[in-house]
Amino acid sequence: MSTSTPVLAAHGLTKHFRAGGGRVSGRSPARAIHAVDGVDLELHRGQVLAVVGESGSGKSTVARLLAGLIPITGGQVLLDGAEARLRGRRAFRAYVRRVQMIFQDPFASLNPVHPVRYTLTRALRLHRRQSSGGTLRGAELEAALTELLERVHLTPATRYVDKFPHELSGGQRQRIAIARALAADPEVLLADEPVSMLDVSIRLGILNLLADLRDRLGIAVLYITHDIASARYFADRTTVLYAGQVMETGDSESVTQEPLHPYTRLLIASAPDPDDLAGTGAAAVREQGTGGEPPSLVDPPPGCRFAPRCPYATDLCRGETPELIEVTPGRSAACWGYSEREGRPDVGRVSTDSANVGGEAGA
Amino acid sequence: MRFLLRRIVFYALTAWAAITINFFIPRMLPGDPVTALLGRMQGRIDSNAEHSLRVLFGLDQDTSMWQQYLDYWGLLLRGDLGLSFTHFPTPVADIVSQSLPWTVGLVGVATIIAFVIGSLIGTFLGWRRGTWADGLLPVATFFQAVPYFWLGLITIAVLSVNLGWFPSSGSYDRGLVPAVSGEFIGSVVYYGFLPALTVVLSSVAGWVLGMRNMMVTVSSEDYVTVAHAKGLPERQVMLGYAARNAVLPQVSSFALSLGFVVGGTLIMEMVFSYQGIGYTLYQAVSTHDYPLMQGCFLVITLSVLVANMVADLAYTLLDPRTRTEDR
Amino acid sequence: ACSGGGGGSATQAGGGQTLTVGMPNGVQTENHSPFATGSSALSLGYAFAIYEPLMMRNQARPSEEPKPWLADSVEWNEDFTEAVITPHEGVTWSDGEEFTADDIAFSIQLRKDFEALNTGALPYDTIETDGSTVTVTFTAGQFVNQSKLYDLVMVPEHIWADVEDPTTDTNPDPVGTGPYTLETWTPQAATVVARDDYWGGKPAVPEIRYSSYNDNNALTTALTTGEAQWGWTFIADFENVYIAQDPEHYHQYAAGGLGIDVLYLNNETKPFDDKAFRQALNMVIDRTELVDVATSGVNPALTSVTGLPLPAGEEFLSADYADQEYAVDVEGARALLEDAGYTWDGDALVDPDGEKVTFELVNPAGWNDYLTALDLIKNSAAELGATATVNPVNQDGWFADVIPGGDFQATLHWTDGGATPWDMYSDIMDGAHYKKLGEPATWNFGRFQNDDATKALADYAAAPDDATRTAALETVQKVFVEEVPGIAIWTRPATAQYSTQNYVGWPSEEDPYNQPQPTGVQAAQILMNLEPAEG
Amino acid sequence: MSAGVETSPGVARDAGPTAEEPVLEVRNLSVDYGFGGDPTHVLREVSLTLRRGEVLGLAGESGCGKSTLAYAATRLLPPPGLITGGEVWLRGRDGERADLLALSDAELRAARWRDIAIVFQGAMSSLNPVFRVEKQLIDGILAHRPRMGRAEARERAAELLRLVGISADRLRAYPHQLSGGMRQRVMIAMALALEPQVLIMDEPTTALDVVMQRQILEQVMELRERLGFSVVLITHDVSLLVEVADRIAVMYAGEIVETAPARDVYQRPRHPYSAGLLGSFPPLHGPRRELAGIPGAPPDLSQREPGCPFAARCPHVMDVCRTELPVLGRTAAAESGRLVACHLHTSLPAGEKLPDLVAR
Amino acid sequence: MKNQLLFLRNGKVITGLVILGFFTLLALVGPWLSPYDPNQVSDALLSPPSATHWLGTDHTGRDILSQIIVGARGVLVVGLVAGVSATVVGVLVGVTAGFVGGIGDESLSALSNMFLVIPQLPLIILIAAQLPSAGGLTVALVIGATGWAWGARVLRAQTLSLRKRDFVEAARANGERTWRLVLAEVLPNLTAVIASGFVGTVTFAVLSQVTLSFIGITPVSDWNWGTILFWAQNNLALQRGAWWWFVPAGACIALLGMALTLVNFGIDEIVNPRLRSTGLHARSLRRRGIRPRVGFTPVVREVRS
Ligand SMILES: Nc1ncnc2c1ncn2[C@@H]1O[C@H](COP(=O)(O)OP(=O)(O)OP(=O)(O)O)[C@@H](O)[C@H]1O
Ligand SMILES: Nc1ncnc2c1ncn2[C@@H]1O[C@H](COP(=O)(O)OP(=O)(O)OP(=O)(O)O)[C@@H](O)[C@H]1O
Ligand SMILES: [Mg+2]
Ligand SMILES: [Mg+2]
Repeated sequence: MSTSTPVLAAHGLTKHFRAGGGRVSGRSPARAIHAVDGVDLELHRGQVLAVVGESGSGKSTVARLLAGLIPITGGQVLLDGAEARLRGRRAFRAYVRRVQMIFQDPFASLNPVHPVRYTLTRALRLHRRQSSGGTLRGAELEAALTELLERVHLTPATRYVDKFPHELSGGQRQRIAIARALAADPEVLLADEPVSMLDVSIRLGILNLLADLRDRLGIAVLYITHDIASARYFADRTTVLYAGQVMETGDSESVTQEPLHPYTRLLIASAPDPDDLAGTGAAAVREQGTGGEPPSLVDPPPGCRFAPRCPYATDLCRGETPELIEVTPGRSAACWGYSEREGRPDVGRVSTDSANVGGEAGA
Repeated sequence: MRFLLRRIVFYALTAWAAITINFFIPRMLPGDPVTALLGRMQGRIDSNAEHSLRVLFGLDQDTSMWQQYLDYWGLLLRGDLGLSFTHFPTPVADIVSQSLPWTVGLVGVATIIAFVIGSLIGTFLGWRRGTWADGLLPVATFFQAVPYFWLGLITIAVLSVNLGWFPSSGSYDRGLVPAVSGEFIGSVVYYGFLPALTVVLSSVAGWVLGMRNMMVTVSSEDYVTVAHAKGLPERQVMLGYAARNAVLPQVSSFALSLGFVVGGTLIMEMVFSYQGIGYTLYQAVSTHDYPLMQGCFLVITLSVLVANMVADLAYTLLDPRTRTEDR
Repeated sequence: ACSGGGGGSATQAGGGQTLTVGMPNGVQTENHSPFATGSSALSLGYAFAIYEPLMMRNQARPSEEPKPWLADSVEWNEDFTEAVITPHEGVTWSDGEEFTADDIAFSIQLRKDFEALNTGALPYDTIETDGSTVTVTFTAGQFVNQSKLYDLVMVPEHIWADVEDPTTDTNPDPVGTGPYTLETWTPQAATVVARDDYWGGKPAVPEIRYSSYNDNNALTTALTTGEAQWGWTFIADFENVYIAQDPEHYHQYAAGGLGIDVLYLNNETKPFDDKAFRQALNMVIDRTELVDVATSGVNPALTSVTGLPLPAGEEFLSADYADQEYAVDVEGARALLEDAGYTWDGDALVDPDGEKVTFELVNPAGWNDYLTALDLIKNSAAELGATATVNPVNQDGWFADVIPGGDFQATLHWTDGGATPWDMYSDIMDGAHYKKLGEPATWNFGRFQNDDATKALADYAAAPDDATRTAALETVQKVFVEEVPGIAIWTRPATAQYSTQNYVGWPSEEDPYNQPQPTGVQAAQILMNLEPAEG
Repeated sequence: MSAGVETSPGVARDAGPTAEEPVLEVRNLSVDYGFGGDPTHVLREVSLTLRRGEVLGLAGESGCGKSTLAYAATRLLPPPGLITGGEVWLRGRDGERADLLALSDAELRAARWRDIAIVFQGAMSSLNPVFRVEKQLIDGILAHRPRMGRAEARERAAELLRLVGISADRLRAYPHQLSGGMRQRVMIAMALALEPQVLIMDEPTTALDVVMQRQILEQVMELRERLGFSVVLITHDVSLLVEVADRIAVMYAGEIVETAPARDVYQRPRHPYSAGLLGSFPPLHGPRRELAGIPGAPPDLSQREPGCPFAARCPHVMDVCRTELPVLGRTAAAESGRLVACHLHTSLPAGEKLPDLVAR
Repeated sequence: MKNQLLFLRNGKVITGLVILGFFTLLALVGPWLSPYDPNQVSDALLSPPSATHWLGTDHTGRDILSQIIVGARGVLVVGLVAGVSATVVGVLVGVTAGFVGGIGDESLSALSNMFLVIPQLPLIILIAAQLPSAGGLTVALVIGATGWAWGARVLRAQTLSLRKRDFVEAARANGERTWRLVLAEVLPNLTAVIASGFVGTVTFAVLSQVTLSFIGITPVSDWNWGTILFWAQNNLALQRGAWWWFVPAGACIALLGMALTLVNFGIDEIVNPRLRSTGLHARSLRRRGIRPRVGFTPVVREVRS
């Protein structure tokens, strides 16, 4: 594990939405959606952190909190170890210059009425200065534009600058969205499911591009997805989110190959796997017997939020919320099964990868 | 039921605003009922009598606007709308209650007929779009754009004066005294037919167009395709699935369009010499009969509000989503 | 009287047809008061079938002696400050009570006690009865106001004495001396039926329905289709629109009184502060064309240069002007202007100060005949080289600000009728009405000031003898003709349409026994004069 | 248009272990979008066979015409869709074969749902928001079994819900009161109401997360085993198909480029596009491998060029590919149950060793 | 933006635009085109259409064709001014409400709902009748001041959905200021909606103005088509059989209204692509005998040769 200060970190990040759309100035403050509850994250330069979890687990909310788009209910966001200042336009702009976000849906994140040139020019003018100090314009702007498009492999740039979003393919649009984020020369890219709306064949191009940016420019990337296989492939570390809480975190390979938390196991077992000739994945899911649905975020169950669906759950799980417990160096799980507590559940060692059963995970 | 509660607060607010606007508008602007009245009498009143009229109408005392406003509220709460200037000394409430039922009856029936017919035609056009039925659209737009009074007057000229099929004015045979008798009701229907027809003719097009558009949108919704896929009879798909959902926005705009409808009424009543509230308002406006003006406007607004509430209620019944909105 | 009864169908009672009277007065509210302006009784006119006046004037021939009606006679003293009224014998109220001198005294006392009821603004002093006659005194001579006393309708003391506030009472159960009693009332129509015990005999029309229409058009339609048989409304091109529908039965009769319509000229602002220009404009206006185009020939054209409508004003005509008639004389007018120092710049008239002559003609929008007339006057002015524009204004604004404040250059307005030309001339040019520009004036809107005329008008009203009056009127007419305080445009007749399909005996050109309108005290006389048509 | 059956190239009689008589046979189906002068030819003579009890996976990237195929086969394609040719033979429960495209409206309406039911791509929005679940379940049943009483139908509806693992008390719920997964299951229950021969599922789980997806698919497969219907499962998630489908048909640009048993497709894709597709998603397990991806973008369907639509992106492109449209046919090796539309394989002399396209 | 101009290919829209263009031309150069001064009285009283007076004359012999030509300006100017002012207010209120959300939204939408519920024509009459001189412009402003609510409501709903769109969020994440988000990101996406609201308001304004003129609430001195009808009605045109006095003006109003509605159709079709895709080729389909149907895709075998 790198010991350098993370460029962006979150401690105890919490976000509660008012229930019922929050538009009514109602007198029922108690009703809140606990979208994100005490999440810790660290983003390091030149590393990709994947956040996986099922729909509604709070992944996007985390990203938007980190991007400063919605106010934080609790916890801190640290930029270079110092508390990030988001209040005020100047501070906010200084912040977004370093932390940029890519939205999930390339079809929605570009304004259909503006050509590529407008979208990128705005980003450039907002964040870059001319060498002489003034607002970027003229030839210098043009050069920056070209350079930006080339960075996302949209060459020749002239073919794309004057196109409208609807004239571009999904992959091209997503590249424009990335280019916009890169215009600020950010140190952190928050990519909220950047490929989920894209086709399998295009996905790869975008992921490779992100990996390339990480490697070439040393950008820290937060990669949000619910496709756990792509997390394995692409991310250095992976954090598993469930119902707004971190369930497990560790390096991607071991999280995907030897999941510790029962939820991670469920997730991995559920993922379709063509190599799983024996159907062990399906069998595992059946064995886990985890019917049921994610918990209500308005009244989250006390204790471990996964307890209602967890086959191993004990009274301890149902009564007390587990902290993240470091199981092996660099790997932790929020499961009582890895604690020394009385009445802890026996989560055993369910591995879904027959080829990799030998890997050990200290219990 | 938060939804309804919110609506009720809104209605209360609107009612308050209407009442206040209603009070201030006529008073903030220049003009004087007595001179207007004298003018209307065109020499029948000696000009020396002007002063006596002022005394009569209580226009000579200088109470502050605020005091008048408070008094106004006090009276309103007691159901007292004041005395009409022009029909002095008849209470405004009497005039209003004499004319309101006619408007509500005629316009209500005509509007509902127009809504139903328009929605049915619109359903059909939307369902059969791309066929000859689309040819009806230009006709609809034309009728939508025809000035109401023009339509009314031409109808009178043709159906009433030339062909003599319908009476040209009045709300029932002038020889009859209102009573719950077949003869009287028949007469009301007979006299109301032409005005109702023109109201329907001129407003039906709007519903047709609105409903058609909604049908086009709704019939490409997945659940309509599913209904087809389920092999349901076409009529059931068209009415039960597509029209049933397409009518929802229509209902809410029906509520909001009532304001426009009432505007149309005013003209209709003028053209057909119908004894409704719209014409009374117009008369009051042209004679600066403040109390009557206020009374009419207030009652019209409140009726529209009530109709809105009814439509809202209907909407809530039709659309289960609103019922549980914030449960 | 509102017994409701059989509900009434179109034809009933004694075989006679129901007579439908139409009025364009819009929605009515139930109010049978003969006092309250705007009450349905007054507005539709059935008040005058129920209540009757003291004396019946012939408004078509104002100079005729009034006929006795509820009063056998009204005797005035020398200086017209006292009137002695003798009631007619044998008159009963519709509830059977007898009509007495006390009722007369009470009715007049009501007007004195309640200023609001005194719409004629008569300066009552004392009202006394000595059993058989009533003596009314006034604080000023009432020569010119005689007719206002005659027109007062009588109400029964035994009912109205108990009325708390006669100004607001709606008189739910009207009791009068007239030939009819109220049968039913609806917002659309009031129906009255004939009395059996009417003092003047049983009326020929068994039932009259007073129908209210929302506007002139609706009433016109009703009249042309025969739905209504009596009414009055301005029908443009009435020959074709109305009479041609049934030339045999449909008639329109315009009874010229002494009222006229006048183009008030603002005597205190340019260009009408110059007598020469007023005269010149007066000379170029084509009154025949005005009448033909603007009123469809309904209003009789004025011929006498005195502005007096003929024949009604025949006997008041000053000998000096007896034969002088209006004639269009553009050349003369131009010559007159030239003499007064006017010049022409091309076509445009330039006044002695070197300014082009322009003026604005205003009248309320929608006053169709007036506006059309203004348009024609504009054209006439153009013949002099003066540029006029017609500006229709808001009716209420016109009533409230334009007219009383004198905020106009020229505008059309009517004058009162009355039994003598005094009203007419006084309304146009009486210095007694003079107010500074901007202050509200009741008459003399043009701010005309001529001491001779003012004095002559005062003399006329107060004079004890005819000779003085004649002399005063001559002076007035002289000033009117020479100074042109305003331009008389046309007679303002009392017009009505009626159908002889069912009933005959209406006032007409041949038999001008009164003016023909259904709303007014003359109604009782007309109704009693009707007879079933033959066949 | 007699049923002179087995002439179509799409029908392989000698298919593998599940070989049985086909329940659904799509022959040369062509579909245009747009009525005007330049319609988009979305489907070009597509042929497909579905056998009894089989799960046929239809894969291909977004926009290649998978949904169009499903909708067109049942004539549910919304305007401006237009079927311009082909036949869709369906063998009903009674054993009668009928061409859905030639049926009258009434006959088609009767066949729908009874013999062929669809779960739509947007299953979330497939339920009418203003009706209770119960009504929507029942009216489909009653439309086809008019003699069934209401109470009986209600009984059946409750039973159906239980079948998909939802308690019967949710019958009285409105759709918006159900979670996405429940709605999906209600749709499936509805589709099974009349025990159809064929169930077409168009991306039934894309909107759901993997856990839910797994649950629902498990359930369908289990029901299929119990009730014996055939399934057409449409998705662009090949790894999912490989896992659940018996056979896979890979579509590209409005054409089927390869059909074969699922394992075969996965292990030995014969069409370069299939190979590219399989090389585009990372494996969750096993060794990390280099992912190849497919360069370029799919062709514009409204401006078709002659030749193979994949030619522009194909790493194995030959001259013939740019001029001649390959037809779906057996490979030179005559692999059982496999058809492919690629010059690489079809133009080879018989018996020649097929090039191995798998990057792994 | 070729796609946005696509609606020009629509026959309905073209018809609408042509009519609209014609009337606009009249409004611009009408006074020079008109054969007579519309106020010029002549001897030909109430004469039917003839070679000298193509649309006949009125009761004082004024040329009706000239009145209609000259009157076009009044109608269009009022429509335009009312449309513009109502649209401006509507956009301000609607977009603000939609964008700021919260209490601001609550009160603004309550306000616009209020204006929707209060009957508009009576309110306009009430106000117009009280103004000392209710000239065309005043009327236009009154109509504008009362007629913005519908547009505001629609815009609010649209803005509300746009505000949550990713591209607005994305621009915000990029550090754009709020006013720029509104002006550059949200507003351009509303053009079609605004345009359609504008056209709708113009229609309403034209009809209101004509109605007000007709009932004589506003001065009848400025010529517009309502004024012509006012004179016609007051002079019993219909009773006198003077159809030429009554029909052309009414038809012009209806035509103008129809043109506006047709144009609105086109705009609607941009806003709602579903309307477009079906409307566009309906005719070519009919020619080929195809009936597009919901739920039963047409099968046309012979098409592909
Ligand atoms: N603005 C908001 N107001 C109220 N609730 C919200 C809001 N945004 C998100 N939520 C709720 O917060 C929870 C987490 O949402 P979030 O979008 O972060 O999930 P996610 O993990 O990104 O899901 P997905 O994979 O579907 O994108 C959800 O239950 C959602 O309903
Ligand atoms: N209404 C339409 N007009 C024109 N082209 C259309 C229309 N609808 C769909 N298409 C085109 O038809 C092609 C096939 O669409 P279809 O929905 O069948 O694809 P799909 O394979 O189901 O994609 P997805 O995986 O995204 O659902 C696409 O290229 C699409 O652009
Ligand atoms: Mg998300
Ligand atoms: Mg699809």
